[in-house]
Amino acid sequence: MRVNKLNLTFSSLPENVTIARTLVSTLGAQLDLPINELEELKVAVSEAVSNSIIHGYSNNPNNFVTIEIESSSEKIQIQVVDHGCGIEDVKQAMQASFSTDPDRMGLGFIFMQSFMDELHVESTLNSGTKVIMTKYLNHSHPSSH
Amino acid sequence: MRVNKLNLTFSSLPENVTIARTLVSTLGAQLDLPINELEELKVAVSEAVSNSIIHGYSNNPNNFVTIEIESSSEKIQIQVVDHGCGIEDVKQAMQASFSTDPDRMGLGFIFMQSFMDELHVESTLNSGTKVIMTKYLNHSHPSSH
Amino acid sequence: MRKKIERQTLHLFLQGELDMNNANDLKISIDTDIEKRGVRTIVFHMDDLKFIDSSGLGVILGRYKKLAPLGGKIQIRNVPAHLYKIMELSGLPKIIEFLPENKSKQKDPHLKGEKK
Amino acid sequence: MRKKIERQTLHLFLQGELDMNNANDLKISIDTDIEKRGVRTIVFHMDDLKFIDSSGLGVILGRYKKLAPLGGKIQIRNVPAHLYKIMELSGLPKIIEFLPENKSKQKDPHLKGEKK
Ligand SMILES: Nc1ncnc2c1ncn2[C@@H]1O[C@H](COP(=O)(O)OP(=O)(O)O)[C@@H](O)[C@H]1O
Ligand SMILES: Nc1ncnc2c1ncn2[C@@H]1O[C@H](COP(=O)(O)OP(=O)(O)O)[C@@H](O)[C@H]1O
Repeated sequence: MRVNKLNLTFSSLPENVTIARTLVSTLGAQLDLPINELEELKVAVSEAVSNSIIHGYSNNPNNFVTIEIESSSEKIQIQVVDHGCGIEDVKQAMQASFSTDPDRMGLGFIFMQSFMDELHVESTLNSGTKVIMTKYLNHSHPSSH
Repeated sequence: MRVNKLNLTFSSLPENVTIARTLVSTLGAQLDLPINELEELKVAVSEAVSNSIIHGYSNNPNNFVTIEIESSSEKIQIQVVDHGCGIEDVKQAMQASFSTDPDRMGLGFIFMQSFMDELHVESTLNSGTKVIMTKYLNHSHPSSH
Repeated sequence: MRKKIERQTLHLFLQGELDMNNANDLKISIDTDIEKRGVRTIVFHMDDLKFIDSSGLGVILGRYKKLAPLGGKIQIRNVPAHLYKIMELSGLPKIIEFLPENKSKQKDPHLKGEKK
Repeated sequence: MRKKIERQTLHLFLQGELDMNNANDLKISIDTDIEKRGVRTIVFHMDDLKFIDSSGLGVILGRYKKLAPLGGKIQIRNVPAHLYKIMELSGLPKIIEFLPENKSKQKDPHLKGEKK
């Protein structure tokens, strides 16, 4: 299969977490991802986009989040980008149970890491955050189509 | 409801017609569009995106189509933009049964016009085509949620 | 998509979404059955069709045009309610026979025992 | 989402997707039942839950933390197979009781006649 590129930019509204998830899920189904991996991909995207809206933009709906996807028969790479507050200490932020919000679990990055094959986070204070996640497509899995 | 803006740019691959349709359908469901209007919205988007890929880019997959959506509680506006071959005579192109491809029905614009409340087409030869479609949300319809 | 050929009649049970993604495959498959297997009547069963656009409708019209000079014909059965309007707009009901299942069951005893 | 209160027990029948879109509404609704209606046991029925992420799981953990000092408790029932891994990773099974429907039916005769 040829390389497919998709780039979705959207208002930082909670309902767009659903839209981003549906987009990735539709693409994953086209790539014949097994149902379990499809669910995992959805969680990873949900966490990254939720973080951009909740942490990056403090739930202010007048900003924009971008999700950039590149897929081929070998892998699917997803970047989630915001131009929000940024992360002071990325290493610390990625630790289990670390959260700057007492009401949250601090597991977003743990889920992204567990459900994707690769995770990179680039962030600059007061400038924004980019999360790059890759999932390799394992063709020995039975098709879920 | 606040204004929501979404902008999806994607490779001119046939499978992305499904992706664009799913995006609009998910958004329409969030706006509580009745099921029939949701189906109509999907057809309109399918026609516009198919035209960009088939006619605008002659099915060459190395180009990009953009779908730009702005929605509120009052209306949903959708622009489908390509940088393809353009249309020589827009008025003629929009007539029922007119097609430059003998295998096609020439009904794409008719469907867009019938299923949306407004349709505008801007096109420049060798530069590209922009289709702007608007659907007003009729709140007297029973919710299909 | 399931299909069944009985003498010169091809039954096609359309499923899911029919658009530019899969319209061409359907066209090729039908044309092969017309040319190689002598099919002269095509029955499109639309019970499980979720979506169709002009790319999909074009395949049906194209097969009509191909069969007409051969003395063949096309039938469309069980269009789901949410597809009525696009069928109407397409103009196909003016040239192709549309049948609901009940009526077609009476007309065509072959289909009597058939299950969806 | 359907709910049912029996004495001090709140049964929540989660449906669809639980994420940042609706997590806060769920939190507020549960906290009202704890504060105004004296709920001390919450049973999350997950049979029809299609999706959950850390925003959704956070609501469950948060209610656990709120109920513990009041002597209350939480139960989770019928986690669908596709959610096993995220439940496991969340660590919730270490502090909250997870029950399959059969087991919970035996333990809780109130639910016997209940239909999904
Ligand atoms: N896009 C982002 N912008 C700013 N800060 C972020 C972003 N993503 C994550 N963070 C920071 O990293 C912390 C840990 O994130 P995460 O593991 O997802 O847990 P949680 O969302 O539950 O806090 C967050 O509490 C926040 O401080
Ligand atoms: N995006 C586009 N780029 C170039 N030409 C287009 C585009 N959209 C439509 N056209 C032209 O307009 C004609 C009519 O379009 P339409 O009504 O959708 O029918 P059909 O797609 O069946 O040909 C097409 O045959 C094509 O020549």
